[in-house]
Amino acid sequence: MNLHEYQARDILRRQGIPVPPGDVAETPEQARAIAERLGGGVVVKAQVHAGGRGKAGGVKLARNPAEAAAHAAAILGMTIKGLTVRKVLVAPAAEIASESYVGILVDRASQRPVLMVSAAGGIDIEEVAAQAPERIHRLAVDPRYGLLRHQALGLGLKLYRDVGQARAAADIMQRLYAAVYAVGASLAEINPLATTPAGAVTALDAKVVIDDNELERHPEIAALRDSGGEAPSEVAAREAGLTFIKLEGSVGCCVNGAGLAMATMDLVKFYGGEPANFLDIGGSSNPQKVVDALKIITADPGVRAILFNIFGGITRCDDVANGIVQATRQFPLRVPLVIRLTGTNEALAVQILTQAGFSALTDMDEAVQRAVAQARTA
Amino acid sequence: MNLHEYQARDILRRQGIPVPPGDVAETPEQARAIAERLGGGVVVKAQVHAGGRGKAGGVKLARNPAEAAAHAAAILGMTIKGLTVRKVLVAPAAEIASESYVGILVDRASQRPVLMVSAAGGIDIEEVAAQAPERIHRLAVDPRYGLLRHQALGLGLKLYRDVGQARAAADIMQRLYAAVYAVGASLAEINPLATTPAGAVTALDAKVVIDDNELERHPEIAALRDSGGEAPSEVAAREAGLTFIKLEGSVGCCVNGAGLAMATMDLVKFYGGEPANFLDIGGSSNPQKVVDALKIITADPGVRAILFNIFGGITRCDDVANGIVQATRQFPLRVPLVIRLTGTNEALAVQILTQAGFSALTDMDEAVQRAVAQARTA
Amino acid sequence: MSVFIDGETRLVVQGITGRDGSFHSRQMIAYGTKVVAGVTPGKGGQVFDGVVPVFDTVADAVRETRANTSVIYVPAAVAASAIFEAADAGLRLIVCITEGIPVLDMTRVLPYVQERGARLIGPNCPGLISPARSKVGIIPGNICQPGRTGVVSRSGTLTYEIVHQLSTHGFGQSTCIGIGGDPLIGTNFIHCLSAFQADAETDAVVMIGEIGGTDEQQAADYVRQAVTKPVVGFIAGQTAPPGRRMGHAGAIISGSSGTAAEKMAAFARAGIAVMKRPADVVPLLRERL
Amino acid sequence: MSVFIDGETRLVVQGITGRDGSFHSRQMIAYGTKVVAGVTPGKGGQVFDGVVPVFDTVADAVRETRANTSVIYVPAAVAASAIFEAADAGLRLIVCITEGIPVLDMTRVLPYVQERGARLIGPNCPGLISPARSKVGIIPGNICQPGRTGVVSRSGTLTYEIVHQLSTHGFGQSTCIGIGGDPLIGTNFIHCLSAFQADAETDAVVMIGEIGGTDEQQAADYVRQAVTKPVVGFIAGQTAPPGRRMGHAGAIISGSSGTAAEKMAAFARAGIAVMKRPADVVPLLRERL
Repeated sequence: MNLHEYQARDILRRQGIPVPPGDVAETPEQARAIAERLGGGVVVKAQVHAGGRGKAGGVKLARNPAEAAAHAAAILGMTIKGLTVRKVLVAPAAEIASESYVGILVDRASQRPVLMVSAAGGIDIEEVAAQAPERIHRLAVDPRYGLLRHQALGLGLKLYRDVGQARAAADIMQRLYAAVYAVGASLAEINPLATTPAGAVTALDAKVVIDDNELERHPEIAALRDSGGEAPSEVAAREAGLTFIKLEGSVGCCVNGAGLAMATMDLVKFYGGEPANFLDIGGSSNPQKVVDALKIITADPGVRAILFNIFGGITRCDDVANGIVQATRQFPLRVPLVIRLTGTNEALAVQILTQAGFSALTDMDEAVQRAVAQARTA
Repeated sequence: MNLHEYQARDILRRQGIPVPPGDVAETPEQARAIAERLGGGVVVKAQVHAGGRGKAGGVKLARNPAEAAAHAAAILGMTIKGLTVRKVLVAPAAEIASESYVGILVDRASQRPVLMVSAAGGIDIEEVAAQAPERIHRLAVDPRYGLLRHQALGLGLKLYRDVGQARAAADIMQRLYAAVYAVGASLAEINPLATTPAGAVTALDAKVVIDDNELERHPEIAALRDSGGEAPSEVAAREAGLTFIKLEGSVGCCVNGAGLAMATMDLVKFYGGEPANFLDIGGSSNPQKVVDALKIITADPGVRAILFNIFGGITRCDDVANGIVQATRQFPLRVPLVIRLTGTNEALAVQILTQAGFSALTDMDEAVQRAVAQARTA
Repeated sequence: MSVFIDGETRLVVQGITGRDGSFHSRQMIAYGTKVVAGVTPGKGGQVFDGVVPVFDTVADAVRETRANTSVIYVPAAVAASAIFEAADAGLRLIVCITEGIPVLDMTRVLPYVQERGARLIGPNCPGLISPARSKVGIIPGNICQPGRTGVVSRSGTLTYEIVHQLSTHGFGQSTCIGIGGDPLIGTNFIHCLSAFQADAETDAVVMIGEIGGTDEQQAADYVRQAVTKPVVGFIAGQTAPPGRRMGHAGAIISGSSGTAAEKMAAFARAGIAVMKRPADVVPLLRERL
Repeated sequence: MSVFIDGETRLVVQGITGRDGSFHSRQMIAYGTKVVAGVTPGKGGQVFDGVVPVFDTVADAVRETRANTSVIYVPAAVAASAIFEAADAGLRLIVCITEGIPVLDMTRVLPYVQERGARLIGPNCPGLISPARSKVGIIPGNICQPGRTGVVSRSGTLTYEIVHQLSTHGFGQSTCIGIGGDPLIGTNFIHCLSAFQADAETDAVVMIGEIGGTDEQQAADYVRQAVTKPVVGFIAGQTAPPGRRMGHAGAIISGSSGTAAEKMAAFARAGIAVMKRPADVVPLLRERL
């Protein structure tokens, strides 16, 4: 789960990391009030889960509260990469002496949280990694000991010659590491970690991504979810306990298991079609999930055919068959349906489907080919 | 540093451990007010750094606020093992269904914090250890991982058959472990860990000892020190940066280094004398420390002779000699002084002492024998 | 011989009285697995289905039944604790089926397991099966056949699909291992490839990967250096968009890394026969054997 | 040969620019110790006394100077961090002079050092000296003489007192080791006894213990089982009252355990000659050699 910048700043601040003041506004009036409180120039930043906010016109400098309100009015309601801006962060327009990067993510290869720092901050770290990898310093932290003081200081000295600033940065790194475990983050970044003209080290912009698996144990973090930033079909799928990703093709896919779902999409493409979505109904085979899945797929106007690909292991084929029948009683399917079922309770499933007027295939390739053909002719 | 029960309860409560209500009182009126607020019967407990409070009459049950005030009046000002009671804890007189013991201390052999639990709670755990050691369950916690959930639950199941109570106890153990590291405790005990008739598990009495070396990093804990519970000479020594322990003999000892100080005391005893104190002036050799040391030793009316035993390594003998001379100018020594000095700048020290009218020995045995003899004849 | 499990496997089921644990315990018992104990705190002393003694702790279960392997079906919130407990009790093999364990939990679990010399398979995996010998986990026994092909996969149902192809065309399996779809797992492709290479009863290996991470690339390097047996490989997720998690926590293309194309190319460079679709597995195996 | 340090010891001083660090660095250099580097964060690039290069980190110092041993003189609040850093930089021997490190810090430091295969001496110790070869720490060089007696002690000045007795009566020392007065230390009596037993240049060992803990009792067991060289022992604290910390954090009699009487009895049972007073060391050694 992605957090907005203002939410990430709050988390860092609670861990004792120096973050400039600032607050979030949902109206121009609120933006004006915050700017008045802060005094001086401010920056108004769109809070939206998309990169390239600046280029899209979602970040603007304001010299006074009136300008802040005007910028907020322009930015609020703006669409950036398909997402509507509903909140802006209003923060002081800080003078910056230098910009560094500090980030922590869980690294698959070392199986540890990895701290990355670079004196080349303020720009996309992926760009630095591509163009000047030697400017990124990495440390795989041993989670049994946490980020040790001397390790953080060693990295701090890569960022700053001044030992006081290096120590301040090291302290921020140790607090950022603590924050990762405290909130269950899979990524926590400060970019830029800025120095002010007076020499203070401060977290100017922050990004935190929460591991979805942590949300149950961190209800206060789960409450930060902003569904406004997601496709409505994906919100509906999550609420139904389905894993769904909207794509641009015409073959709606409904599969059990993530690996098989990807392989099904790949096979659609292999046979010349385009998948309309990734959809995993999961291991358990509740008929209601099938109903919800069909509801979400059929709501996509791009879908021209629907393909079920079920390999019954824990998932019982009869449950899936029952779900399909229930769904077609509740709402009309406006597109052809191709069903492939094999495995647990296959015979029973075929019987249920046949009685309801559907036919079922057992071979995955055959089913995919047929669905692709029907999507093309439909 | 020992904490009072009421201070230990506060620490546990802040870690989320269930602790019954209650508060500390310094006057009978305060005790009455607390009892009124709590309602029902209360227990009034002397807050003093001494065991056997109950036997000494320092713990009394009160049926109502008036009785609580009366008991507080009796206990406040009472002397238990030489210490004057200045505070009482007023807490509800809880009904108890069962009593267990939970304690954590740092174990030298395993070099780890060791969790000890016993279903035989409410009594001195040393007694249980002596009489029924099989009733104590121990776990050396790996500090790299902390106390793990399954480990705590395994011990919880040794205390309670009911899995809900075992889980509650396990949760308390994990929080107690966290408390140890949070406050820098060398010992943290809950005794008894009690169950109420309704089945709740609660920390009825607590003991926390802080590692003195942690006080610098935990000023909020250092502020809890109650110097009223210590001998005034030891408070004065601590403030002067000296390590001093008052004993009952007649030979006052002033030594550099803890091991040599103990060996000096032992040698006093070997030659038929009794040491009046342990005193280590430490490694650095500030003359002022010597002055402070002499002030503290001479304040002890039991002292009949003073023995300096200095082996100059880092400690410079001339610094010690200068300290002795300065001290004797500031206040009269009413008892004989035997000085043994050897090592760094020994010759210079002898010269300083000789000029001031003192003589100095170089052999430890000879010096101790002479000091013992002078204490006897003085 | 088979890989990781065999007839000597003595299994303790953590969470045996739960919904998933009880269902799959019955399946494993029916398949012939020696399920010697179950664990549910507070239910020690009960007997599951009149057959399997239940204990409060894994340590108790090991002491009383000499279990040497554990399978975990407890909820995600306590699954890390269950792995810690299994490792602490001295079990040599720990199979964690549970999905949804926070990855930060795994950063602490994995060194703990390694320090004790135990092997963890999973989490978020279907477990493993050595057909006709032992089954630990949830792989449906009826789709498997005893034989000489080793199967290792990050996936669940996709594995079943491919195993089904193998079984119906006469390619039985020595062992099928689902290593799990999470970013941090206890046993990776290389561990399994090394075991299959050493296993006298395995002639060839089918390796089923997916997008995300670089495990398949490293496995390909390993195959080139150390595996002499034929390897056939598949990568799921050729059509997956970057930056979106495709169900599995580990199946996510980050930037330009972890794509199916990159992995298939690494396979090809290492001499691994690359399937274009699951149905290719049998023809490619026939070619290589 | 000597124990733990010798002419090959290349020393980095952590805290070289501090009050104690600079004083003792000069003493060590004067004694002939190869002080190859110093570390003080923020002072990298300076040169101590025109002779010893100073670095910001121990890793830098090791890379540039091939230091293999560290001695630590930093304040107690950062001493644990200094030990972590030394171990992380790959040093094989770490000598921590600093007094007052919280014991809970040591619970985390000790496994870290052990995992890296390093040896920690101390904390809260005077260090060690191999007379005429190398001195690491604060033991006054002038009281020592080269020779064939090994000395190991929990104490500081008491050690000097006894070493002084040895030197003035012709018993030189192979190595004198102060292991420190804290409850948790990196190197204990047994480690030192084992090294002295293995050292061809050591003929006898003097062991100086004190009240608190059971290290001396365990060392006595070890002597009985594994030490063939004569051992002479002393225990300080016969007159110490129970429950009071006698200066050293580790010197405290808890309940009935850790008393001097108990330790002296363990020594006697193990065949260790027990001194009644420091002056006994020379006659007892003469008896045994």
